[in-house]
Amino acid sequence: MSEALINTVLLSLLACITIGIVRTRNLFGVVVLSGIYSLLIASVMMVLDAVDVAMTEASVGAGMSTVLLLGTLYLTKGHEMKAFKPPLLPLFVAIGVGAMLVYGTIDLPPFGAADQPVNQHVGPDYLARSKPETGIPNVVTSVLASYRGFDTLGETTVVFTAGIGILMLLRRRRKKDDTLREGEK
Amino acid sequence: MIFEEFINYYNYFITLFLMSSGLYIVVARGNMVKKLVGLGLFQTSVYLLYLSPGKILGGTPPILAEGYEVYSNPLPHVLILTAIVVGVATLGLGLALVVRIHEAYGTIEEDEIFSKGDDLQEEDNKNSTLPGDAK
Amino acid sequence: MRLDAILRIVTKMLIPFMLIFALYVHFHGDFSPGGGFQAGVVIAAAVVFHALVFGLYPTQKIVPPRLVTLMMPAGVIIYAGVGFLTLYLGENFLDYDVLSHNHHPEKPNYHAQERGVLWVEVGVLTTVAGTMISIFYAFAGRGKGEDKTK
Amino acid sequence: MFNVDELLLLTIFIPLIGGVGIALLGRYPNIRECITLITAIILWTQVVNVYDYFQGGIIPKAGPYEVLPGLELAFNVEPLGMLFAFIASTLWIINSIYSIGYMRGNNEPRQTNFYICFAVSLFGVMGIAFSANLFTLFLFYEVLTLATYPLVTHKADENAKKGGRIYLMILLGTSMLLLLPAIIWTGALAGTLDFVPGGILQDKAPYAVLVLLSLLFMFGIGKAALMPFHFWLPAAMVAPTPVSALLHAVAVVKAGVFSVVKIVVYIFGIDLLAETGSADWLLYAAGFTVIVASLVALRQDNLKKRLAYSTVSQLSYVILAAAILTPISAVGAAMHIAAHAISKITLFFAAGSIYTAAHKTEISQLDGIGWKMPITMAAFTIGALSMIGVPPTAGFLGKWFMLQGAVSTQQWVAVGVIVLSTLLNTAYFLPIIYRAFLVPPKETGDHGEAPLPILIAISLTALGTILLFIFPDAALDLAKQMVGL
Amino acid sequence: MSASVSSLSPAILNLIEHLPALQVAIPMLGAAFVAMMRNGLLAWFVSLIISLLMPIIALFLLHETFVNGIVSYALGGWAPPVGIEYRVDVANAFVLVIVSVMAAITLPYARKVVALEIAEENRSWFYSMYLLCLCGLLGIAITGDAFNAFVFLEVSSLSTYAMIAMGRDRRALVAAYQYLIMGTIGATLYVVGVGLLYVMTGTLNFADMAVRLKEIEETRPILAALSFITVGLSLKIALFPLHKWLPNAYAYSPTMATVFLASTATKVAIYLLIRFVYTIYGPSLELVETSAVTVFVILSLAAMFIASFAACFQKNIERMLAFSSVAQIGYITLGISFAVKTGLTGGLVHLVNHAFMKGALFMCTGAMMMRLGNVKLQAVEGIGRTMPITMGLFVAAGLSLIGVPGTVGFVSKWYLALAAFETGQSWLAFAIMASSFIAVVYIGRIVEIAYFREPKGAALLAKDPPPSMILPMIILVVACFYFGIQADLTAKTAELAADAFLSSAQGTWGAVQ
Repeated sequence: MSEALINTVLLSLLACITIGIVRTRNLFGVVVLSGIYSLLIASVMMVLDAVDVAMTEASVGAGMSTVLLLGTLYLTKGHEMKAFKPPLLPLFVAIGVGAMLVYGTIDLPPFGAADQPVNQHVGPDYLARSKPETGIPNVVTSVLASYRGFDTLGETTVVFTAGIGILMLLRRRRKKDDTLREGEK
Repeated sequence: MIFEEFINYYNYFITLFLMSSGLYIVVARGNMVKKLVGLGLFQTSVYLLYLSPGKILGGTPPILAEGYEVYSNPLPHVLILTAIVVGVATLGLGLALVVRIHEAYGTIEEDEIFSKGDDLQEEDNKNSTLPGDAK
Repeated sequence: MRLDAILRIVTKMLIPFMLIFALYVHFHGDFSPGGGFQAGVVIAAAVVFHALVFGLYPTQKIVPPRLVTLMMPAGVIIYAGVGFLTLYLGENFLDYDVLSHNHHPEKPNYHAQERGVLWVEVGVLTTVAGTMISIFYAFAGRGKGEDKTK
Repeated sequence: MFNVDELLLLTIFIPLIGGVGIALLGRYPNIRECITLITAIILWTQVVNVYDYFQGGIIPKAGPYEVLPGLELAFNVEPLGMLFAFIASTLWIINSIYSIGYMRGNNEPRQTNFYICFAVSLFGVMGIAFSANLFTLFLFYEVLTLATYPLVTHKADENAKKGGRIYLMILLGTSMLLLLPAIIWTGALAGTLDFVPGGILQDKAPYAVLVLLSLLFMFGIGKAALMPFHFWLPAAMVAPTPVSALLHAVAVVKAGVFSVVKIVVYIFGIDLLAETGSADWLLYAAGFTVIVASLVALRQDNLKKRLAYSTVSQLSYVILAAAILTPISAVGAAMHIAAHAISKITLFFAAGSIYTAAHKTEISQLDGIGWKMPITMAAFTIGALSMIGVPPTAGFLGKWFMLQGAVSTQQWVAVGVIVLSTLLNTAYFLPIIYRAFLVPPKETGDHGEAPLPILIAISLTALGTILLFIFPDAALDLAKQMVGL
Repeated sequence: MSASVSSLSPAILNLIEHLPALQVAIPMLGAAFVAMMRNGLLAWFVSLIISLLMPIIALFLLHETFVNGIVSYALGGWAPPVGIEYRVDVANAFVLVIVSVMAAITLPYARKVVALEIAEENRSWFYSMYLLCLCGLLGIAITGDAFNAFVFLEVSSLSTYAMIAMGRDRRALVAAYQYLIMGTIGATLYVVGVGLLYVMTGTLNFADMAVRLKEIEETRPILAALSFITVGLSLKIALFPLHKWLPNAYAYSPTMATVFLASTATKVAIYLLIRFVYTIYGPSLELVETSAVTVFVILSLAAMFIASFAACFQKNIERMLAFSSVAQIGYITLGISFAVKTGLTGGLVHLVNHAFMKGALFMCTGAMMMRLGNVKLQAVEGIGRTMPITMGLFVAAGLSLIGVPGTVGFVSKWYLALAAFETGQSWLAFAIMASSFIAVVYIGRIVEIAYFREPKGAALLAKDPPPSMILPMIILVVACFYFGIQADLTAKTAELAADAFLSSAQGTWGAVQ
C-alpha cells in the first residue's frame, strides 16, 4: 500500500508541474519546469519498478533534453508571445482525446494487480526464460538486446536518423552557399 | 472502498491529464519551442500508460536475484526505453528545425510566420536561384 | 571560459571517473540497471562537461567532430553487422546462439547470448554517444552571431 | 495473309499506325499528307474486306482480352457497326482530300498535329464501330473525345480555348458522371457488358432501375447531343471546317447516336423497352430536341452555327427513331445515320468552301454567291434537300422508315414531330438557297470557286447523297440485319 | 521453405529463407555506410544498387506468399510472441512490392535533381535519409509486431522530416516542423492505442493479438484503442481533415523526396490501418455494423470533394498535386470502408495505381522545377511547346488521374463503383465519378496554360530534362497505361491481397504459440 501511496503523491506533484508548464510563458521557466518534470517522472518510474527506464529518463529527459532546450533558447528567443487565437479548438481537441481515454481506461484492470493479461501472457515468459536461455539476470537487458533486439536496432537507427538530420540542418557549411535558402544571412 | 478505486485508477487519470495538457499546449500555443515541450509531455504520458499495468504491488524490479519471487513485468520497460529514445530524437530534430526557422524568419512564433504568407502559399520565391546550372 | 583553476582541476579529475562509470554502466548492464544507451549518454555528458569548462575548441581537438560523426553510422553498422554475421553463420537475423564455437541449435547458450548482447550494446553505445556529442557540437557551433570557437 | 480476326484488329489499328507514321514524318508536308490519304484508302479497302467476309457469313471477332475479371476488350462485327465503319472510312478519304485543300488554302498552323489527331479520332471511331461490349465502346468513346479536343482547339486562341473547354467538359462530364455509372451498374446487374441481340437486362432489373438506367445512358452519351447537353456542338464551331465535318458528319455525333441505337437494341433490347415502357420519356425528349433545335437554328445568322443546330435536331431524329421501338423505325434510324452523315458533310464542306474562297461566315453575306461558286452552292442545295427529306436524296429514306414505324404503332406524337420538323427544316434551309441564287449581290467581292481538292470532295459527297437514295441496298441490308428483318 | 526453391543450392536456399530480414536490414546497413561517404555520387550509386535490390527481394517474397500463404520469420530466432516476428502474406508482400518498385524507379531519376537541389556536403546524408525512410516504410509493411511497427514508423518519419527540411527555400523548414508536430502526435496516438491493446491482451504480436482479442471481445479499452490507432494513423495517412501537413510538405520538399514520399509514404500507413481493422479487429468486431465505418465513408467523401476543390484553386502545381493526393487517399479509404472484396480490391489496387500516376506527375513537375526554378502556374505558360515530352507525359499521367478508360485510374474507379453497386449504395458510385471529374478541371487548367499561352521568361529557354530523368517518367506513364489495359498483374494481386485481408478477418491469420 505504501508503494501505491508514494506513487499517488508523486503523480499529484507531476500534475502540478504540468499545470505550471502550461501556464508559464517564460521559456526558460518552462525548460526548468520540464527538467523537474522529467526527474519526477523518473521517480515515478522507480516506484513502478522500472529502474532502467528511470535511469534513462533521468539522463535523457532531465539531462539531454534540457541541454538541447537551453541551447535552442540561447540561439533563439526566451519569451513566448501571447497567442492570437482563442483556445477553443485546442480545448476541444484536448478534452476530446481525454474523454476518449477516460472511456477507454474505465474498464482497464486496476493498478498493481498481478492477474491482468499483461502479467499473465508474455511478460512472465521473459522472467522465466531469461536466466535459462540467455543467462542474463537483468531481464530488461535480455529482452532489450536479445528477445526484442530488433526493436533496439530500430531504436539505434532512430537515434542515428535524428543525429544525421540535425547535422544536416545545423552543421556550419564550409562554403557560403546559402543563396539557395532565402532569408538567411 | 472509494479510496481504493481512486488509487486503482489514479495512474490512468494522471496519464490522461498529462496527455490532454500536452496536446493542449501543442495545439493552442504558437511558440515552436513551447509546442515541442508540450509534445514531450504528450509523449511522456504514454510512459505511464505502459508502465502502470506492468507494476505488481509488492514486486521488485525485474532483475533476477535470490530471495525475490514477484517481479514486475519487464516488457513495458523495454518498450518505454525505446519510446524515450524516440522522444528525445524527435525533440532534437524539432529543436534543430526551430533554430533554423529562427535564422530564416527571425521568429519562432507560428502566428508571425504565417502572417508573412497565408499558410505559406502566397510567398514569392523570387530569390530561389538554384546552385547548379539549370540549363 | 577563463574560470578558476579549481574548477578546471576538478573537472579533469572527474571526467575519468565519469568514463569509468559509463563503462561500468555498459558492462554491468547484464546484472544491474543500465546498458549501452545509458553509458552512451554518460560518455556524451563527460564530453559536454569538458566542453563547458574548457571551451568547444579544445574539446574538439581531443574528440574531433569527424570522429563523432563517424561514430553515428558506425554503431548501426556494428549492431546490424552482428545481425548479418548471424545470418552468415546460418541462423536467423540477430540469433546470437550461433555466435559460440560449439553451437547446437537446440541447446541454449549463455556464452553466445552474452557475447551477442555485449556487441549490440557496443553498437548502441557508439551511436548514442556519437549522436549526442554531434548534436551538442552542432548546437554549440551555431553561435548567435559569429563563430567564436573556430 | 491475315486470318479474319487479325484482319478486324488490323482494321481498327490502321488509323493509329497511320497516325504514328504522320508523327514520324511530320516534317515533310507532302509525305505527311500522302500518308494520310494512303492510310484512309487502306482503311477503306480493309473495311470493304471485312464487309465481304461479313456478308459471306463469317463474323470476324477479336478478343476478348481481359483487362480485369468482368472487364474485357472485345471486338466483333455486327450490321450497324459495319454500316458506321463503312460510312466513316469512306468519308475519311473525302475529308482528307478536302482537308488538304482547306488547311493549305488557309495556311493553318500545326498541320501535323491536325493530321495525327484526325487519324487517332478515326482509330476511336473504328473501335466504337466494332466494339463488342460496353467497356470497349466506352474506351473508344473517350479516345474519340480526347483525340478531337486538340482539333477543336486547333486555333489555340481565347475562343478556341473556351469552345474546347465546353466541348471537353460536356463530353467528358456526361460520359464520366452518367454513362460510366450506368455501365458499371449494368455490369453489376447483368454480370456482363456484352452486346447481345435482344439485350442483357431482361429480368435483371426492376422498372425504376430500368428508367434510371435509360436516363443515364441517353443523357450520358453527350455526343448524341440530346438537349440539354447539346451546346458543345455550337461551341465546337470554332474549329476549322474539316474538323466540324469530322465532328458532325463522320465521327463524333455519329458515334453518339450509334451508341444510343446500340444500347437500345443490344443492351436494353427493343422488346424489353417496349414492354416495360421504361424509355417512353425518350420519345418526348428526342421530339422536344428536334423541334427546339430547329427553332433555334432558324434564328442563327452564322452559317456554321445554323448547321450545328440543324445537326442537333437531326441527331434527335435518330434517337426518336430508336425510341419508337419498332424494328422498321430502327432501320430508319440506321439509314438516317448514313444519310445525315453524307448530306451534313456536304453542307459543311460548302460552308468551309465559302470561307476559304470568300472569307464569309454569315448567312446575310451570302447574297448572290451561288453564281460565283456554282459547284459549291449546287452541292449545298443537294445537301439541304436531303436534310429536308426530299427525294431523290438520301434523307428521304430515313424519314420514310421512321414514319412507317411511327404510323404502324400509332405513335402520333412521333409522326407530328417528324412532319413539323420537316417544315422547320425547309424554313431554315430554303432562305439560304434563295439568297445564294436569287438575291443580287450587294458588294462586288472578287472571288471565284474554292481550290480544286475542296471541289472534288464536295462534288463526291453531293453525288453520294443522291447515289445513296438510288442504291440504298447495301446500307438497307445491314440496317435490316441489325433488327433481324 | 517451399518446393519451388528446393532445387536451388543450399547457400541460395539459406538466403531465400532470410529474405524478410534482408528486406529491411539491407537498406538500414546501407544507410549507415552511405552516411559515411563523402562523395555524393558514390552515395547515389550505392543507394541505387540497394533500391534495385529491394524489388527483387519483395517479388521473391510475393512469390513465396503465393506458394505458401504466410511466411513467418522469427527475428533473433525467438518464436513469437516472445520475439519479434516478420509475418508476410500476400497483402504485405503487395505493399512491399509497391514501395520497393517505386524506390527503384525514383533513384535513377534522383541523381540530377539531388545534385541540383541539395548542397554538396549534405548529399550523401540525404541519400542516407532516403534509405532510412525506405527501410522504415518496408519495416512497417513487413512486421507482425505492433510496437516494432511504431519503431519503424518513427525511422521513416524522422528521416522524412529531415528530407523535407532540405527543400528549396525557408518554407520547407516550416513545412517540416508542422509535419513533425502532426506526425509525432499521430505516432503517439498510435502508441497509446497499441498500449491499450497491450494492456488488454498482454501481447504485441498481431496474430496473437487477434486471437486474444476474440476471447475478450468488445470491451471499452479495445474500442478506444481502435479509435486511437485510427486517428493516429489517419494523421499519417493525411485523411481529411487531418491532412493539413501534407500540401506544404509535398510542395516545398526537395523533388526527390516529393516523388518518393507521394508514391509510398501514405500507402504504408494505410496498409497498417487495414491490418489493424481487418486482421486484428476483424475476427472480434462486426466490421460492417460499426458506426465507425459511416464516419470513415463521410470523411473519405469529404476528402474526395473538398480536397479536389482545393486543388482547383492552387497556384502552385506541386501544391495542387498534393491536394489531389489527399483526394485520392479518400478513394482508398472509401474502398476499405466498403468491407467487401471488390471495394477492398479497389482500394488496394488504387494504392499501386496512385503510386504510378502521382509518381509520374511529380517527376514531370520536378523536371519543370529544374528548368523553370518554380512551378507556379504563371511559370509553366507555354511549356507545352518548349518541353513537349515532359508536358506530354504530364498530360498522359493526368488522364490517368482523371480515370479515363484504358488507364489505371479507370481500373480503380471501376472496382470502387462496382463495390458501391454491390453493397447497394449506388449513390456512392456517382460520388466517386463526380469527384474524379473535378480532376478534369485542375488538370485541364494546366493543360490550357501550358499549351494555349506563349512561353515567356525561363519557359522560353526551357527544354526537356536529360534522358536519365525522362526514362523513369516514361516507365511510370507506360505503367499507367499498360496496367490500365492489362490489369492482371496489379488487379489480381490486389484481389489476392484483399482475400488475404478478408480471410484474416475470419481469424485465419494463424495463432501463434
